[in-house]
Amino acid sequence: MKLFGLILLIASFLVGCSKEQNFDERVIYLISPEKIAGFDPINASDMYSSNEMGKVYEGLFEFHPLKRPYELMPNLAEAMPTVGDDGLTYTVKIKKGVFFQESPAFKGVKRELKAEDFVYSIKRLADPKLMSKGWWTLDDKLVGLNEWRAKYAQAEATNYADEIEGLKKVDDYTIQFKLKAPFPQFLYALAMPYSFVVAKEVVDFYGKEFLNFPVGTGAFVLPKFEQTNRLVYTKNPNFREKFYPSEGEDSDIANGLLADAGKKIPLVDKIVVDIIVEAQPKWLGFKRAKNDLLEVPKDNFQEVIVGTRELTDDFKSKGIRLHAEAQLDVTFISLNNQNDLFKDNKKLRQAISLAYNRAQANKLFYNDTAIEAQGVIPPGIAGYRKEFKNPYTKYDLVLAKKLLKEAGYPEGKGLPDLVVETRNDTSSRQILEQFADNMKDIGIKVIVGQNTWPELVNKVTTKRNMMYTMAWGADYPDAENFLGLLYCPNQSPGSNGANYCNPEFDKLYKQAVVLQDSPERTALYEKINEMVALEVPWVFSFNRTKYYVTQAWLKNYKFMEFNHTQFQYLNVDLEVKKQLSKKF
Amino acid sequence: MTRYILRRLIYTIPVLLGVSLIIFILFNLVSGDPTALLLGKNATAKQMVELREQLGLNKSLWLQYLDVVKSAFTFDFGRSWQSKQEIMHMVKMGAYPSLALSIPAFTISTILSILISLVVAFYRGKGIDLFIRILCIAGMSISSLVYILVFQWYFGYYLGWFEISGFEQGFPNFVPYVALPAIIWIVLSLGPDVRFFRTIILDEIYQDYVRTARAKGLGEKTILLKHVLRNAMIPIITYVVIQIPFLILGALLLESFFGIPGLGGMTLNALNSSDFPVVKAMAILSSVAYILFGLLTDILYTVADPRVKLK
Amino acid sequence: MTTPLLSVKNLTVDFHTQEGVTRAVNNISFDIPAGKTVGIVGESGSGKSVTSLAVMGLLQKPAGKVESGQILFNGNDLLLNNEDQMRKIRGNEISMIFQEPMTSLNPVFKVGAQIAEVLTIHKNMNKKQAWDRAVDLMNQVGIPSPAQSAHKYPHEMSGGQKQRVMIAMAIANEPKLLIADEPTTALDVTIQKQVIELMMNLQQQYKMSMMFITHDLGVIGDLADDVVVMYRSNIVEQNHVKSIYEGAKHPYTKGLLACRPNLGANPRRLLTVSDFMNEEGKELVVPAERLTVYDKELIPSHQGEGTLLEIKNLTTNFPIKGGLFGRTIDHVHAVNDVSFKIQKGKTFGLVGESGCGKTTLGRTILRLIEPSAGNIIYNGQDITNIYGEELRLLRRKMQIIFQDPYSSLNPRMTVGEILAEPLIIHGIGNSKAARLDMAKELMDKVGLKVMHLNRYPHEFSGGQRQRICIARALMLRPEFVVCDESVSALDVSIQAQVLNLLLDLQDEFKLTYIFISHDLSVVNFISDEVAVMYGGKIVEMGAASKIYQNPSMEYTKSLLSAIPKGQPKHF
Amino acid sequence: MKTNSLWVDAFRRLSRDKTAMMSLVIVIIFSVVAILSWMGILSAGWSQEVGGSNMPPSAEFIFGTDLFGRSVFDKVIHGTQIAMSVGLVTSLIAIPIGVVLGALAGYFGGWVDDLITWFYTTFSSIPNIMLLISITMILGKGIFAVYVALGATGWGSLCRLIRGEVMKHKEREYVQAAGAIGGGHMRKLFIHILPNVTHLVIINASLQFQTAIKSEVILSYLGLGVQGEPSWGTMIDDAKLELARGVWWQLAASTLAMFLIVLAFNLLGDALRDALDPKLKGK
Repeated sequence: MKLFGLILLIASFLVGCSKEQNFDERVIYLISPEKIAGFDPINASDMYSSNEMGKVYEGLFEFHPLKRPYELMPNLAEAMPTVGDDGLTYTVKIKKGVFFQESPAFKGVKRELKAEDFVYSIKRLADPKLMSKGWWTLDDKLVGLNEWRAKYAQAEATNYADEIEGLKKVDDYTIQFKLKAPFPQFLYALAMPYSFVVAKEVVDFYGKEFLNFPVGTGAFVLPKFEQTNRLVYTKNPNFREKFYPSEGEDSDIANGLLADAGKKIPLVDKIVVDIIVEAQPKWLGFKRAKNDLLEVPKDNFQEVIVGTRELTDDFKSKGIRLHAEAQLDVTFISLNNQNDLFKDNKKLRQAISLAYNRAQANKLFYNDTAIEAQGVIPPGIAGYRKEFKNPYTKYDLVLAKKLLKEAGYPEGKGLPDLVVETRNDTSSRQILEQFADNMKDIGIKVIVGQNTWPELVNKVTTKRNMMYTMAWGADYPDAENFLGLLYCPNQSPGSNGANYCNPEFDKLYKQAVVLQDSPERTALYEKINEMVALEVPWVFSFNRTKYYVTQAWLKNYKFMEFNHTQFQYLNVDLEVKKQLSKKF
Repeated sequence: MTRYILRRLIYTIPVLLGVSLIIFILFNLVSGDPTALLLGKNATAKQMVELREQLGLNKSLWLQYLDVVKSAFTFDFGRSWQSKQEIMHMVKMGAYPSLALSIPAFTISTILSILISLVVAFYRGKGIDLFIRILCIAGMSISSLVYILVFQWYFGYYLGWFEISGFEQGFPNFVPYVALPAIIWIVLSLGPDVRFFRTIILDEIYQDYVRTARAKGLGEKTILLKHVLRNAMIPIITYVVIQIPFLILGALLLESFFGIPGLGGMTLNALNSSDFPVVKAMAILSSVAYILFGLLTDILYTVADPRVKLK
Repeated sequence: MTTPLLSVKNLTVDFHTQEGVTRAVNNISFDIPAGKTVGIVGESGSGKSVTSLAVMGLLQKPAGKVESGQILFNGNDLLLNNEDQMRKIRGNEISMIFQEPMTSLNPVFKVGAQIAEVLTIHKNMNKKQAWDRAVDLMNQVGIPSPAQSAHKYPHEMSGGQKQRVMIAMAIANEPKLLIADEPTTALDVTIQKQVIELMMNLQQQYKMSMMFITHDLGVIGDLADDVVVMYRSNIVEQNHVKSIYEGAKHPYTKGLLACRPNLGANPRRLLTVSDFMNEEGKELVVPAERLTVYDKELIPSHQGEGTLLEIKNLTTNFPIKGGLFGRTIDHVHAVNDVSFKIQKGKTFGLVGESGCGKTTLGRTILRLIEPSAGNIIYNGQDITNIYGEELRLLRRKMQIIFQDPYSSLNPRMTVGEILAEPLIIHGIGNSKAARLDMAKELMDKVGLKVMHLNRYPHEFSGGQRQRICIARALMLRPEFVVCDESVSALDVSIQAQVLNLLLDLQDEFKLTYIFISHDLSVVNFISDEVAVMYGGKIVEMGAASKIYQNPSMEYTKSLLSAIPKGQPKHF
Repeated sequence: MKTNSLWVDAFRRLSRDKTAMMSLVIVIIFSVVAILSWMGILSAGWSQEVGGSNMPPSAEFIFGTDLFGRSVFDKVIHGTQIAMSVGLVTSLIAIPIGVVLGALAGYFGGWVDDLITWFYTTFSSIPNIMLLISITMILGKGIFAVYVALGATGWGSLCRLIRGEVMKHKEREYVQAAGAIGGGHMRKLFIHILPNVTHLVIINASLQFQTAIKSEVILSYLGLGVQGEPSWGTMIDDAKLELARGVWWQLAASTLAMFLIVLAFNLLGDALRDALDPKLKGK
């Protein structure tokens, strides 16, 4: 009886607690599926913290929210930079009259953005004391920066007053970068959150607590990061004159994405971000209209989608829209190419690849929505050729067995058990269980090793692995970001975890990466990609597709791979929300 | 008494040394090199070397252990390697949701279990006693994970009665979020608690003084609620209080399933990302709590049992 | 004749357990007239306590069940009352005192509150009134400074005081009937006497009837009007106390009266129930020579043959820990500067009340507890500081028999294993069979059936277990045995048998005993020399007959005067 | 002459207890299944694809099939093998440690006691989950790590229990008597005292066994469990993703199997306590 009474009490309390909807304020409700560590741009290494930082901080350049393929446009920069004849000197003019958000660090003075703030911010990225996760973007790129970093590596404190030749303010509104060697991806690096601009006074004022007090120039304000599960951003009242773009792709007009063209942004009053890690609650929240944008959890796929592109009627009736986009990523099972088994045994690698039933995996784990990867470069990035079909990524057990025999292990005889390392979550385990199952068919025994993330990272960086699984997402839309994964000098502990070394590949790679974007470079990328694909340094798995659903009232959303600057353009249609809210 | 407390507090020293040692050894064996992880997917070898030095991982093991010991006694745990946040602040932030879940759940489940076991003891040997005993044992025989999965799916997802995940600061905002995990918590603890309390109470019921109380003409209910319960409180206090330090760590599984940003999740996260300063802090804080609550148990004894004198 | 206050008619009680049904009380009938005391006597398991619990309606449910009969209280059958009605009677019209004062009080409540509680339940008193009355009652039962003592918790009181609190609680509502279930058995002899006197006074004062349950006929004599003797669930005899003492009819009663040693002269071997009655309950004729009283001094085997053991200034301390790090800050002198000698072949009796240090002394002599100072000289050898092998060899000569026959045998070993173990330790006997033969021989000697060799201790009665303990002690053929309260836990009739056995063995094996006991009459019976211990010291020592007849110390006198005379005095 | 040791008595009492006997039968059945599975007689084909993906229970597959079309029934059988071995080996590790340390501490007291008390206080003051995770990480994943981790963290309470009991028994007269006849420390401790606390060990073992089985599930959820073969833990863990899709049979089957064996051990533990603990005799 008592227990029952208690339950009643709790239940009644819950009913009393459910919140009333407010239709006067323009609020966007978003989800972040991972915890946010802090708001220091130089540590914005993952997509989710980048997304949060992008609401408060800004950089010199940003990706155009509508144009595809992805195209950079000036943000805090006045225009795209002028590049010197040597191709090494970049001069950037910045906008005038841009102010930082209010902060006690400025002692009541309106603080204007100056060129030296960029110099300071990029020096922070290089500061050896701060150990930024983004240092690689400028490592060995700017003249004098590495030397400056090395100079203070052992010192007590870093001196920011030193002049650096490759990183100079010309005047208050002009910055000049000088590269050591041609680096065509440089502007991408400047568009990444790592080089978002911060103010020295704020950093000094808060010291180590700086990461909880974001003060940027961006469209939204978050006075203090409380490390809770909910972040509430409010519109920056002093935001500069920045307008919604008026050009895009052809389809954008039909999709209503240009309805707000030319309006001053931001278009909403508030953005609320809830941090929810588990899939089910997020999904339920979306179905109850508690959030406006969500990636469809794979387990709820059937509930939402008919075929591959069509929403179910239930969802359609609520005005919900589906955004299905191929991601710029590749998943693979890396083979340790320095392991004696795989090193000089291309046929073994090929046999394993051929025995992997990708169609089955696609069905079981990706609802048939992923694309079977043919090589290193994913679709959507120059260097990927749709026509190219890798002969070793088909499912062909006969050929696999034949190659295995030629590799010296007929029916797997003589081959030791292969251990494939992965993370310790359920999906990773299941994916590899299926892989192991496939390998059994040609007589190879595969053991699945589950690891915590640090363990896996250690096994990779110290080369103590036979195989491991990994997914690589693009940092910027350039094939260099992918091909580098197989470049010999990048081998572990670098990003070439497969420890693949192929002199011919390395030679071509070095040629390609210094070229500016051009048909010639694309051709070279294609050549490298297809060459290395046949070598099977990895078992290529998939290029995944992401499915997002948005509520009817969320306006101006278009899928973006590099979406940290996207949120300032979003809008909400309160009328629609009010009408539809009855349906939820 | 003061002397006893003082002595017990001094006893924390060897225990903390032991805890630091175990944690240090385990961690050194476990984690290997955390730098690759901390620097992200594009880390360079050089940067890893630099970071190792900065984190003090180049020092001799002995000096590294001394650092651990130092932080164990100063409670200065520094900053998390992962989030760079100050650890004591993280602990404070995590303690709120953890306690928001664990305190009500623990209190309710303890009181409820005592009530039920009193009822069961009153009807000992009768049908209801047998029924509840079997219910308890059956309840204990199902994995806690199954409860979480099924309750979350059925009450949260299928019926939609509760928030499935998340947390909001402040009462009563958090209530909808902690309600379901708290109910699961209560269901999970009722079985073992009732069983334990029942045994304790029955042990007391057969004592001589209960016979005296009956001979006085006291009613069975008075005997149970006054004489027996008061004596049974002594073992019950031990059982209950000793759980408290682990409450502070939160209910790890519940927190992770219900997205409650508590200390349990924080610890698990730290373990999963080799965030040694956080692991160290949590181990040391919880062992200090363990010792302090052990001391509290002893002090409560003297309140519950006049025979106990602390010397 | 008026109706008796309590009248038990044809009462039969059974216990239903998993093992089957046991009859605890078989068709008994007796009366307790108003204002009189009826003693119920019997050995443990005879059904006397069950009878009292049946009267109180406190039989353990659901096992204990009244099968038939009536319990008329003031003419009403208590067995027909429901629980509520019984509750109004309990503690009000009938109250009860239990054997164990240590556990019968609730340890977590103040004694004043526990007394007051019985008043608030039955007398509608408020807390204040009840408390005041409780203090008053405590004064009546002779608890010093009652107003302060009422605030004490049970553990802060001595055993005697606790029993007084129990009495205060029982008489609080001036009950018509007071049931006392062995109220003095757990108490020291001097306290025992005071408590009995108190109860007698209170009975007079409040004109209560009393049902006094005991295993010791000696206690009954002083206070009972009538006696009911119970044996194996039946009443075998009931009569006025005088008639019982002067002309017991049933052989069991005769045996009970005869088996208790008195302070004067005793037969050479004590008479036991089995002298009067065989297993089937048939009366036997006691041979005349068994009744002959003898004078110890004249028996040749008890002549001294030189000193076997000499104790010089022996002191045993127990440390008191304290301070921040649990250092020893002080000592309790459990044994304080004790010296004496024991002659070969003699029995040295050690008497004193609990806590006087006699047990510690016995164990120190055997080096089971380390002495703090002084010397133990055994057969001319100083054994105070020997260790290891030497000490182990000494164990063959010195043995001990403990008090509690239940806890001194390892419950997981058979009798054979228990008896063979000393031989194994000392490498005696070259085969298992040889050792078992030796065990069998001794089992026969101590009066155990040889075929019980493979039985476990729990399958034996208390007396038989004590025989096992004796046999174990004698397996190594020692010269010297410490009997530490070895008969105290036994019923009087069994006690007599074991005492006889010890004497028989002493004659046969030429043993020297230290006999430790709180029971002066037993010590008197068995010892040649007696030492009285008090507060860790020997206060008086000398030949048994001298001490008992002419005690010189006040303490010894009070001890002696406290012994129940075993004779009804008020008639 | 029929004689009854306390053990025989206890067993007789136990054999009269119907629930205890039922539990014992369940334990025996599970053990036999585990052994047969270990010998490869049962469930050898758990890894075979026998039907479609996620087929609900039917006459052909009484517990349905899993994501890969494997028979859930076979997986449950194989899981029985894992669970029973985890229970057994864990107990075999934890119980000797707990008994020996507890006995030494309780018997010798003094600095030995101080040291051992310090050791288990230190151990038990660190949250179990930290130790479990660390140990499994050190040993690498797999069933061996599960054994060691659960074994190494499971001895604390038994150690404390045995320590207390041995302390009590040390003062008993039968131990004094053993000393009086010349028995040394080892004889007193191992021949006299330990057999008298064995019943506690047996009761504790039945609890240890089922705790280990339950812990395996938690470890599997954390990805630290058995690798490469099905256990009840991994099956329940799978259900986390499957339940939303309406795939309930894998969860139900493994939960049912676990429920039966843990229930049996719980009931058996209770019955053993009643039968073996003399303190509760007659209650």
